[in-house]
Parts: sequence; C-alpha cells; structure tokens
Amino acid sequence: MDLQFSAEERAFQQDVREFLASELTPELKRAVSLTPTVFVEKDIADEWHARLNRRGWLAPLWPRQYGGAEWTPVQQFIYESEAARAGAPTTIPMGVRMVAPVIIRFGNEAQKAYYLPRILSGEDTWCQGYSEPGSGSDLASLKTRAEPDGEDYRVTGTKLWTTHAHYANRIFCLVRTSSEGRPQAGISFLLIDMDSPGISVTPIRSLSGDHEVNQVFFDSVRVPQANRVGDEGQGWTCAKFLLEHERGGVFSHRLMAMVQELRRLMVDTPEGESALIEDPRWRERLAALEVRVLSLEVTEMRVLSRLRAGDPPGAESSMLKIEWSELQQALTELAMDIAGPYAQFFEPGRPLYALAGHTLGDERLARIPPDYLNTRAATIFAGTNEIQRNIIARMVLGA
Amino acid sequence: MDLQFSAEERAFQQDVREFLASELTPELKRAVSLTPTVFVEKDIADEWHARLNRRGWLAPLWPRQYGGAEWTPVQQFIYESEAARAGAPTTIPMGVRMVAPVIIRFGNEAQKAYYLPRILSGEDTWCQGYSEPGSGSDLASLKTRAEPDGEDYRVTGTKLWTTHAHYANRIFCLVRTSSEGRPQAGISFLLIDMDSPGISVTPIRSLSGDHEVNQVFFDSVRVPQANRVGDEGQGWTCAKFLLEHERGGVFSHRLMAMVQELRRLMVDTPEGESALIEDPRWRERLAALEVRVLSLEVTEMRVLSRLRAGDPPGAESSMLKIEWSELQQALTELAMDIAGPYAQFFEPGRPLYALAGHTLGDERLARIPPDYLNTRAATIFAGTNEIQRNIIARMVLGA
Amino acid sequence: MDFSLTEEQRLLQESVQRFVQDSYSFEQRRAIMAQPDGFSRDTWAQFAEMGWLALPFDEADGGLGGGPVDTLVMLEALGEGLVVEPLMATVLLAGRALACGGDDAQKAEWLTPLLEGRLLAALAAHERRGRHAPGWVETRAARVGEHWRLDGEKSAVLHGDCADLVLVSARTAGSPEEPKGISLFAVPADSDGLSRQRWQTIDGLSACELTLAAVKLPPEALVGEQDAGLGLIEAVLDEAAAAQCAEAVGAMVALTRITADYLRQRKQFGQPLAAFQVLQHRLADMFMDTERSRSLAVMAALQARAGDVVTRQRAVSAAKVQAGRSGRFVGQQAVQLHGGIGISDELSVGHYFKRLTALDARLGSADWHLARFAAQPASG
Amino acid sequence: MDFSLTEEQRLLQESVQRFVQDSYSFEQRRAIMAQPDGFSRDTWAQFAEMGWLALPFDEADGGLGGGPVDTLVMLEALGEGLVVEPLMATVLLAGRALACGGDDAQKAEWLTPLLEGRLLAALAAHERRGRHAPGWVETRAARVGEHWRLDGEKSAVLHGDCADLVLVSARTAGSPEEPKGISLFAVPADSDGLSRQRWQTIDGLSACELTLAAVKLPPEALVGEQDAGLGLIEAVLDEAAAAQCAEAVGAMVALTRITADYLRQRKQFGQPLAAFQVLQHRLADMFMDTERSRSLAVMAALQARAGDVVTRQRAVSAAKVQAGRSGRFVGQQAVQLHGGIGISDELSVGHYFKRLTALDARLGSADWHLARFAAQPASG
Repeated sequence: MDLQFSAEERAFQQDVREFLASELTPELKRAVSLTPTVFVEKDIADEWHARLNRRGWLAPLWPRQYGGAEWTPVQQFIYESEAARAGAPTTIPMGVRMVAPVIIRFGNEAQKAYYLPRILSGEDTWCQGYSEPGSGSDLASLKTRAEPDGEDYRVTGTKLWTTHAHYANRIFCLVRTSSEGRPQAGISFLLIDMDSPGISVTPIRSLSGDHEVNQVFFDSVRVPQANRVGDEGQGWTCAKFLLEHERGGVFSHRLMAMVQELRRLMVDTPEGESALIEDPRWRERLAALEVRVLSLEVTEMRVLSRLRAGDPPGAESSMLKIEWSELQQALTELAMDIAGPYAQFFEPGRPLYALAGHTLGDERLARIPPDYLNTRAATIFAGTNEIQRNIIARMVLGA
Repeated sequence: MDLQFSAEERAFQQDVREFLASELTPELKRAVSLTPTVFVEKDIADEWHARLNRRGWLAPLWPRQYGGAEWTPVQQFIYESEAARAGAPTTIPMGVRMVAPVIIRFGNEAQKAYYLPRILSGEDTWCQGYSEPGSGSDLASLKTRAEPDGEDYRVTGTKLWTTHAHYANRIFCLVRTSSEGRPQAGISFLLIDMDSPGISVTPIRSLSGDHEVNQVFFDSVRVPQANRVGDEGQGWTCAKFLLEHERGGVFSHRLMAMVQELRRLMVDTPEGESALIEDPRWRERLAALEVRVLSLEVTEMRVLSRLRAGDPPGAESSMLKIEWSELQQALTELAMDIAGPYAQFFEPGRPLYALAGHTLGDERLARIPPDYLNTRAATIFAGTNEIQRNIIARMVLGA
Repeated sequence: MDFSLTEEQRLLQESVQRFVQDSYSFEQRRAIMAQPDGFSRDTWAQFAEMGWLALPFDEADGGLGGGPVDTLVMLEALGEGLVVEPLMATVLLAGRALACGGDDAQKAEWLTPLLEGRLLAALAAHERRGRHAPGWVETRAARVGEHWRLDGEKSAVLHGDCADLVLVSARTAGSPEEPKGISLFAVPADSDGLSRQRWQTIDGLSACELTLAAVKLPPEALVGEQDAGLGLIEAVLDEAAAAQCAEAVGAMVALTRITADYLRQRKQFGQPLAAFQVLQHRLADMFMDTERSRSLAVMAALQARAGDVVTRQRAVSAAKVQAGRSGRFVGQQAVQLHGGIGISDELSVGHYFKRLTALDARLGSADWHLARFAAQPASG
Repeated sequence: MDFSLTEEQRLLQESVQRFVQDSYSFEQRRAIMAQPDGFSRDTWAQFAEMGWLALPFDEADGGLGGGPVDTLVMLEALGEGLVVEPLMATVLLAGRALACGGDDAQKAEWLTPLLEGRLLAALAAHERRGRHAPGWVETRAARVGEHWRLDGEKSAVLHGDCADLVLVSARTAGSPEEPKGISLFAVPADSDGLSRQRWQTIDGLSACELTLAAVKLPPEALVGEQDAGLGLIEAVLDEAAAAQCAEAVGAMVALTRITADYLRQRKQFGQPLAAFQVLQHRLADMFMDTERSRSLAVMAALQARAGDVVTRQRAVSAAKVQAGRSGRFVGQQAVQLHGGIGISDELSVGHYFKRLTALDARLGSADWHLARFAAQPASG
C-alpha cells in the first residue's frame, strides 16, 4: 500500500493545475460558489465544456478514437481532486457520461458518427428520460410506450424529474415497446429530438424555488426507429450498463471543498467579540464531518484501486452513493446552523451569481438555504438510499 | 392544563417524603447506587419490601380488600418521583405487579386467599416463565407443554431469561395445553412451585458477569391443575391483560436521577486543573439528554392523565418503552465517556455494595461499565424496540 | 395535575381548525402569499374579529385574558395551516412587549389599535454579532436634551418590513455584552433616519435589516424601565418561543399525517410503501419526535409566565431544543418518504418542511437554546 | 497510489488468520483467560517464534523491518481472535518506545529480550487528571546525585501489572500541563518504591494503577532526550493507536459476519430475521461503519510514521474517532440483533462488543481524538 503518485501521474497533476490556473476564470469560480442546484446553469456549463473540450478533456473516459481522453482511474482521481480544490464547475453528465457511453457500447456506426461529435462541440444538449410519475424506485414499471408506425415509433407518455429538459435539444428515453414477459424485457432505449411535434415541457420548481427539473410530455411523438440504440427490448440492458459504468466515483473532493468553505464561513461569522471558529463546539462539529469525508476519500481510492485491478466494486458503489449524499446533507445542515437567524433567508432571484447587490452583505448567505433544501434530493435520486441499503444488505447476507 | 397537585396530593407527597426519610437507610441507598443490574439483589429487595409493606404501600395498585393501597395515577407519579429522587430501591415486580394482578383478575378465591398474602409478607418470591429459546419476540410460538395427568399436569420444556429464578420459590408460566387452532388459543397460565421435582435452574451470566437471569428446565414436572389461573386456553388473555395493566408507567424520575448522578460525576471528574462540568461540551451532552428526560416526564404525565380519564393510552405505551430504554442506554453511554480510560475497568466481585475497598478510589466507577453493558438489554426485553416501532407504525398508519 | 383542555380551549381549538380548513387550504394560502404584502389584510381583519389578536392579553388592556396554554391551542391549530400573517411579530412579540412593559398611555396609543388589527408591529431585539442572543446590543440610545437619539443596526427583524411600529432594543449604558444597560424603545416606522431592507423568508414570511441613523424619539418612546430592558425582552421572547413550539407541533402533526396517507396510497414494487418496514419505523420515529416536542411545548406553555426566571428559561429552552431537533427530523423524513415529489414546490410537504426549518432559525436555534439550558443551574 | 497488499503481507495475513482459526477459537480463548496471568505464556512464546513480536522493528534492532501497514495486517487478523496477550503493551507501546528512544545499550538490555518473548513491558504515559492526554504529567523525576528519583502516580497502565519493565513518563521540568519538561524512564518492575494495583479490563486484559514512591533509578534509566520525551511518547502512542484501529476493524468484520449468519438462521414469526427490512438496513449500516473505519485505519497506517507531526496526528485521530464511533455502533447493534443471547456471556458477540468498548477507552477515546483533530490547523 502506498499513497504516492507515479512520476507520470505527478506530471499529469501538474498539467491539470496549469489548465485550471489558466482556464478557470474568477467569474466561473464565483458562479460555482453561488450555485445552489445540482448542476451549474447552461451558460456556465457551456463555457466550461468548451474549455475542457479545447484541452481534449471533456470526455475523460471515452475511447480516444471518438475524441476521449482514456484517463486511468488515478488520473480521474487527480483531476477531480484538483478541480474540486480549485472550485471548477462539474461537467453536466447527461451527454458526456450518460448517453455517450451507451451509444459507444450499443449504438451503430451512424449513431456514433452523428451524436458523439455534437456532444463534444456543445451543439447537442441532452437530458435523460427515465423516471415517470408512477415509477420512482421501481423503474421497470415505466409506462411510456413506443408503438411502431411504419419506420417510426409513436411515443406517448410522460417523464418526470427531467433535469435540464428546458435547455436540452435531445432526450434519451427508456420506453416500453412491449408489454409481454418480464417488465424489464419490453423496454427500449430511444434518442429523441426535443423539437419533435407532440413534446411539451413543464417546469417543476423545487421547494427552494429553483428550476432544474421538468416533466416532459409525449403526445404521439414520431421518432424514427433508426433512433433506437441497440435492439428492441435491449433498453434495460443499456440502463444497467450505464449504472455499472458509473460505479466508483470521486465525490470526496467536492465534499472536502465544502468543509473548507464552511471553515471559512465560521472564520467570517462573528459571535460577540469572537468568531464561530474560535469555539471548540463549532470546530468539532465540522471536524466530525471532515473525518467522515476523509474516510470516504480513502474508500473511493480503495474502490478505484480495485476497479483498476479489474475487480468489480461490489456493494461499495452503493456505499459511495449513501456516503456522498448523506455527508452533503450533513454539511448543508451545518451551514444552516452557521447561518443562524439567516438560515430563514430566501433570495428569490436566479441565478444567484447574476444578482447585483446582496441584502445581507455576504452573498454566500444567499446560497445556504436553497442549498440545504435542494440537497434533500440527494438521498432520493439515483436510487434512494433505502434502495442502496437493500442492495448492501443483500450483499452482506450473501443472498 | 396545570401542573399543580391538589391539597390531598400535596399531603400524600409529604407522607412519602417522611416515609423515605425514615425508612430509606444509607445502606439501602448505597446498595441502589452500586447496583448495575435491572433489579436489586434479594436481600436489599426483601428489606425494602418489608418496610413498604409495613406502611401498606407494597402493592399500590391492588384493591384494598387484598391489602393494596389503591393509589391514583397521580399518587403513583408522586411516589415514583420522590423514591427516585431519594434513591430508593424499586420493588421487584414479578410478584406484586405481575402475577398478583393476574390472580386478582382471573384467579379463584382459593388462589387469591393463598397467594396474595404470601407476596405481601415476602414468604413467596416469584419469577416469570414466558420466553423460551425458540420464541423471542414471537411469544405465541412457545413450546413448553402441560399434559393432563389425572388431577395434575405434567410440564415439560424450558424457559429462558428467567429473572431471579435462583431466588424464587414460585414461577408463573405460560404453557401449551393444546396445539389445536391458533397458537395463542392453546396457552394456559400455571403457578408452579420451584421445589417441584423435575425443575432445575441454570444460571445465565450476562456479559458484565452479573447473574440476574436463568434458564429453567421442566422435566415432566407435576403441577396440580388447581394451580391453573383461569380456564384452560386462557393463558394468552392473562398475558395480554398483564401487558395492558402495565401500560403507562413512570420511568422518567429514575432517568432524571441518573442525570443528576452524571452531573455529580462530572463535577468530581478532574481534567487537568479543571473538572468536566466546567466544559460546555460535557454540559451540553448531558443537557441534550436531560431535555429528552424532561420530555418523557411530561409524556408520562399526559398518559397518566389520559388513563385517569379512562381513555386507553394507545401507542404511547410503546413510545414510553422506547424512550425509557433508549435514554437509559444513552445515559450509561455518557457515563462511559465520563469514566474515560476507566470505562475499560472491570470489577468482578458481586454485589458491588458488599465489596470493601475499591481499586480506583471512587467506587462509582465500578458500576459504570457493567451498567453500560447490562443496559443493552433494555431495548431487547419487554418487547424489542423494533416490535414497539412496528406497533406505533401500525397505529399511525391506522392499520 | 391535569392535561386536558377547558371547554373554552376546546372551542378555540375547533374554531381555529375550522378556519384553517375553510379559509387556509394550500391553494388559498398560495393566493394569499401572492398579495402585495405577502399576506392577506383581510385575513388579518378576520383574526382581529375572531379575537385571536386579543387572546393573550389582560382584559384590562382590552384583551381576552388568555394565558400561554390558550396561545398553545391557537398556535398548534394555526401551525397546520402554515399561516403567513404577522401574528408572531405583531401580537406575541411586539404586543406582549407593550403589554408587559408599556404604561397606560403607551398601551392606549399602540396596544389598543394593535389588538383591533389596525396596527402592525415588530420587535427588533437582535443584532448580527449577537446571533440568537438578545443580550448583545451595540445599537446605542443617547439622551439629546429631552429626546432620545438611536443609532445602530438590528438584524432579521421578523415582519419589521411591514410594521407600523418597531420596538427596538438599544443600549443606554454599558458595553455590548452586558445584561444591564439595555432599554426598549417604540419607534414609528416612518421616523426619519429609520431605513429597512426587506427580505423574504423561506417559509413565506418577510423580515428586514433595520438601520437607525440619528433617529430622534420623544421621551415617551421608552418602553419599560431604562437600562433594565433585557429582562422584559427575554420574558417576551420566551413566551413567544413557547408559542412557536406549539406552532411547530402543529406542522409536525400535519406532516406525519400527510406522510402516513402517502405511504398508504403510493405503490412501488407491487405493494404500498406502507408495507416496507423501514418506512414504517421512520414514520414511527416521526410520530415519536412529534410527541416529544408536544410534551415540551406543553411544559413551556405551562411555565411561559413563571415567576422564576430559571424555571421559565429551562422549560422554554428545553421545548425549543426539542422543537428544533424534532422539526428537522420530521421535516426531512417527510420529504424523504415522499421521494421526488417531496422536493417539488407543488406539494404542501415541502412547505411544512420549510416552515419547520425557518422556525428553528427564529427566536433562538436548538443549538443556542441547548447552550442556554446547559448553562443553567441544575434542577431538583 | 496502491491499496493492495504485498505478497509478504498476504502471507502474514494468512498465517495470523490460520493461527486464530486453529489456536484461538472462542473456547480456546476461555481456557487461555483462565490461566493465572489471564493470558498464555505458551501463546506468547508462539508469537515470538512466528516473529510477530519482532515485526515492527528495524532489522538493525533485531526486528523484521515491518512498517505500520504490516502491523495493520497482523492486528486486523488478531482482532478477529480477541487475543488477550500483551502485544499492544509490550511490543507496540513499550517496544516501540525503546526502539525509537533507546540507545544501543538500552536496546541490548531490554529490546532484545522483548523481541524474543523473554521480557514483558508496559508504557505508563497517562495520569488520572490528564485522562487521555499524555501531555499532563504530575509525576516528578528529580536528580539525586547521579541518580533519578521518581515520585507520583500513573493511571490505567495497560498490562503494567505483569510487565517486567515499565516505561514511565515523568516531569523533569515545568508544570503539569507543559509540553516541555517531560522525560521517559525505564523502570524495572521490581524497583523499590514501585507498587502496582492490578485490575481487570472488561475485555479480558489487565492493567494497573502504578505508584512510584521515591523510586531510585540509575542515570541509564533515561530513555531518549531529557525534557523532550513528549514528542517520542506521542509518536509511539499514535503508531500504537493506528494499530489498535486495525484491531477494531478485525473485531467489526467478525461481528458483522456473525450477525449476518445469525439473521439468516434465526426464525421469528415464521421467517428468518434476515427477511425483516429494518434488520437488513441495520446490517448494511454495520457493514458501512466497518468500511468507514477500515478506510481510516488504512490511512492511519500509511501516515503512522509520517515525518510531519500534523499529518500523522490528523490521520491517527481521524481513524481513532471513526474506530470509536463505528465500534460502538457495530458492537451495540450486533448485540441488539442477537436479542437476549447477545447479552449473555456464552456467545462471542458480547465479547467482541466488550473488546470494541474497551478499545475506545484506550489510547484516547473518540471524544478526545475529535478534539485533537479539531484543534489542528486545516488541511489542503
């Protein structure tokens, strides 16, 4: 066991640092620090994607032949660590990390040739159509159906919680092409143009007043069968592949950046003649979370290390999801306590980084309440933490 | 709503205080403060029972005709409050509070005339034979069987976790007299002489080294059918009656006495030039538990108030069990942290109050670790807290 | 010892519950919040008509002579409605301060119209560096001839933005942290030199940062005794905090019921969510946390006007700690058990969650009250 | 960056696991504990023979040149066996102190027989008023001519009762809380004026309260630099604490496995306990808490000999906090999920629980390490 990077890895780390120093503008950093939603807004994302793309780093895991960077797990770890420390935006995953791997793995050459470059160039913005009103954790019960109509399908139904559907020009969907057999068996994976007649998007405002997700309605939308990825009925396989593909993950650095941010906030928050940071009770509350974040960092490294050795990560990927989401919630909760009476403050304007002048002087306070409120979603989306614990228990019980 | 006692209640409170002042000897108080088990040892219990009995208070809830005191709920509350504050022993419930109410409700005149006076006088010491190795939370699955043999039964089987079986001369048992129909329907309630041939008692030492519970074996033990309480098959009804009879309860005062004890311990525990009580972190840990105990105190009063009004307590009785057990665990856990390095200390001698000279100077430290270890049982016995939460959920869901 | 309601209290409870049911549904509330003030002046007039504004005041002052238990009954029922009217600021903070500290002339001038619904008021007792503690006062009040001159900044003044009158704590002697030397002043909102920066709260109320720059006040602006205002302010804050705990209980009761309904109805994997034991236990814990909070809210109400300050502070702080902790847990779990839709603005669940979150930030957080409780001498 | 074991480490792991399986079953352990010392001298000789006593020492000192990761591997495997031999006291505390602080003569006299299993030793670094902090030293060492004279009391000295040699921290300058002025002395257990009050620990080890009354020592008794002993002591305690975290992980792994087995086998209400979702989730939480602890135990091992003190202390304190918290949770839940029999002395469950409980009380509790961690300057 050792923690050292190889000479090559150290050189890569240096490259990343130089890239961030030159490309991460103060405006981008500020926008990130004032973003209370899961993802940054489209204007920020587009700018960052373009900068990453110019460096060849927008698609770190794609094969080189499609314009990817083919990073090793350690390179990913290094990039994520440096980017988090520097306060860079995260990339929006729906294109690069979600639909693209499915197209690369299951798509035909025409699909690859058409869609992949458009993701890199930013011409296409994707959203994901999985969840439906009746199917939360039980995804296989989805009802949106695609019925053959000549060379096309007619798609009817609705998708819920569709992040950035209001920005996207394309959506990838799981749809039901058959109701025979096991529910999983009748699902197909479709790529749909958001401009298609019959699609409408209704915003869903979160309890913080943010607009990040939507409901998408499909009313007999005509979709060429050529836009199906893989065979008919292979949709569940695509979805599962994507899930496995996402295993592992590097969340701890962003959490550690939150720890540091809270520490600064405690330094800057006066109480009487002193500041919160001077009080061991506040310091220990933060320290208790920092310990957990450090633990997660090592767990992530252990999982990456195992992935690199070709071993499957096992129930640890469920554990990473639980850790990341619950720690994020605990950190935003501590932020609320630091904010004190201003934890009740609500700034309705969006995006926060575009507002001029802040009621409370310290603009950071405007982010804290919506951040806390929105972060409640972390234990719900991407498989509720209840589902994740079911998975872990099954593994521990050897069932 | 008001918190005031009536003039009569205040007079009763005065009586209780006088009784405690005269009858609670320093030796009894010390024995209580050095008891790490659920119940005090038999010598202490016997002495205290005798003193209570002389005052007519050993059986606060029995009808007067049998020698009971017929206290109101408020009187119970007052007695428990004063007794806890003074550090008096609790009474051992198996006779007075468990078998006696069943005999009074379901027994015949001969049984009442014989058994009740012997409980008051201390001639009889009872233990309870409910649990079995195969039936933990699922009591109705019990297997100990009583087969008719002339005017007698032949009882064969085994009972587990039998508190004070090593002291008792009598045991009341749930036994299976029929395997027809629902499992509950074939259960009868028997009173058995512990001297009967075929009974043997094996001690079960707890992980703290204490001997409080036992396994009792019945090998074709002859028990007169006249010792059955109620009809054959009415055992489950008796057991349920007892459960309901025990509803409500006054635990908070003992917990508040523990809070005060921990406060004293923090005053007496030095850290450097200071003492733990000077440190806001320690004070707030205790305060957080004290708040919960205060809450429980009011919840108990609300339940008592409702019982007095003739309303059923509902799911609150499950809540009282959960609160009491989890708070007791939290308090013993805090005691361990106060003990610091001495949380690992193990004093093997028993009873602690009989030991002369203490290795660590402060004899209280000898109680802390076994107390912590034994208290783990609190969330298991009398219906696990998991079962209690099932009951509460059922009520909340209206199912 | 008795925990039952009087007949009058039961009637009050029913009338508030009926009001919430008939006039304060989730949809009606949305419409109310869309009004210019963020609340409804009509509803406020209704409150006045029903006597709710006059409830906790002595009959001599034109009130109904109710005590904290009556307030508890009213606030718990209003808690289910998530009301946005300035009841806490006007009645329980400013109104009670005037009632406890004001002289007859002050009561006639301000309290009477307040009880009749004609005057909105607020209490500005906190400052930025003091956080939750009313004892930290940097704002200064200096004698200038006969008059007072106030300078300073007050923070997070609940409904201070729409108040006609703001009661402001200011230092007439001593340094910022000293308990002595604090006095309370009645400051008309239209005073020269008073400026307010309005902001919204996450639960649909409003507040303001208040700046006083050479605000000139007549001698009669002093409410209560000079230099001894902190005792009055703390008493008022404690009684209001007790009431707020009852409001929190109302919100928790509603959330637990709504969540139970949802678990019964929503199906996943072919069975209702209510069939999953983990969710059952979560619901049981929500119930218990609500009951814990209720018990201490009752205790706080019973001691909210206790003569002994330690008794009052212990009871109120215990209740506020529990309301904060329970409110957080119940709110978070209600959202979690609802899944995605729990996070949307569409359902009431998120709004109860936000109310409970905001309540903890007002009148002293759970942290702050725990520290105050722990600093008290031991009980019994 | 690599988290795999070397081939040698894998062999070490296997040999310790085999030993635990073959020679340290729960029943064998009972027999061992019944021996007069409370542990087995034969087992100790086996440890020596297998080289485990020499593992973490330089080859120049007669050791095997192992580092903290090797110790981690050994201790995690021994953690499953709940061993009662004085490995922590003799090897990781006293042995490492001699190795790091001793000169050649001292090593020859004490370290060599220690590695060969012929000398038991202990480290007396704590006092009653210092609780978990080795920096509080009231015991005084004064020069009397050439010699040293030690007076004072040391508390909770692990295996100090059976040690042939006790390394004692004493103050050669300054007041009790000063970091400077602490020195370490090698005190033979049969020294005049040394007395020991033996006591048992809840997990089957022993310890003592140590009194030094005018204990006279030769000049060569001073281990390491005079007045600068605290740095040495803290380094040794940190490395030992890292190892102890690995031992805790071993116990948690065993408990989680044993509990999973029990849930699969035990039936209630007609189905295995493993079918109840609440118990499944509890088990999942036990697994996660174990893994959290494992990750930080690994980090602590990797930094246990770090040159930078802050780096070392941060890593070790983080691990010890997590081991304490996780150990408590995993132990408590293992007992709870076993129900009644979890509390009896008959099953191993309760003994793992007691071991985990005792580990938190040794080498600094979770509380103490959290405070130390929080007092450190921030990382990156």
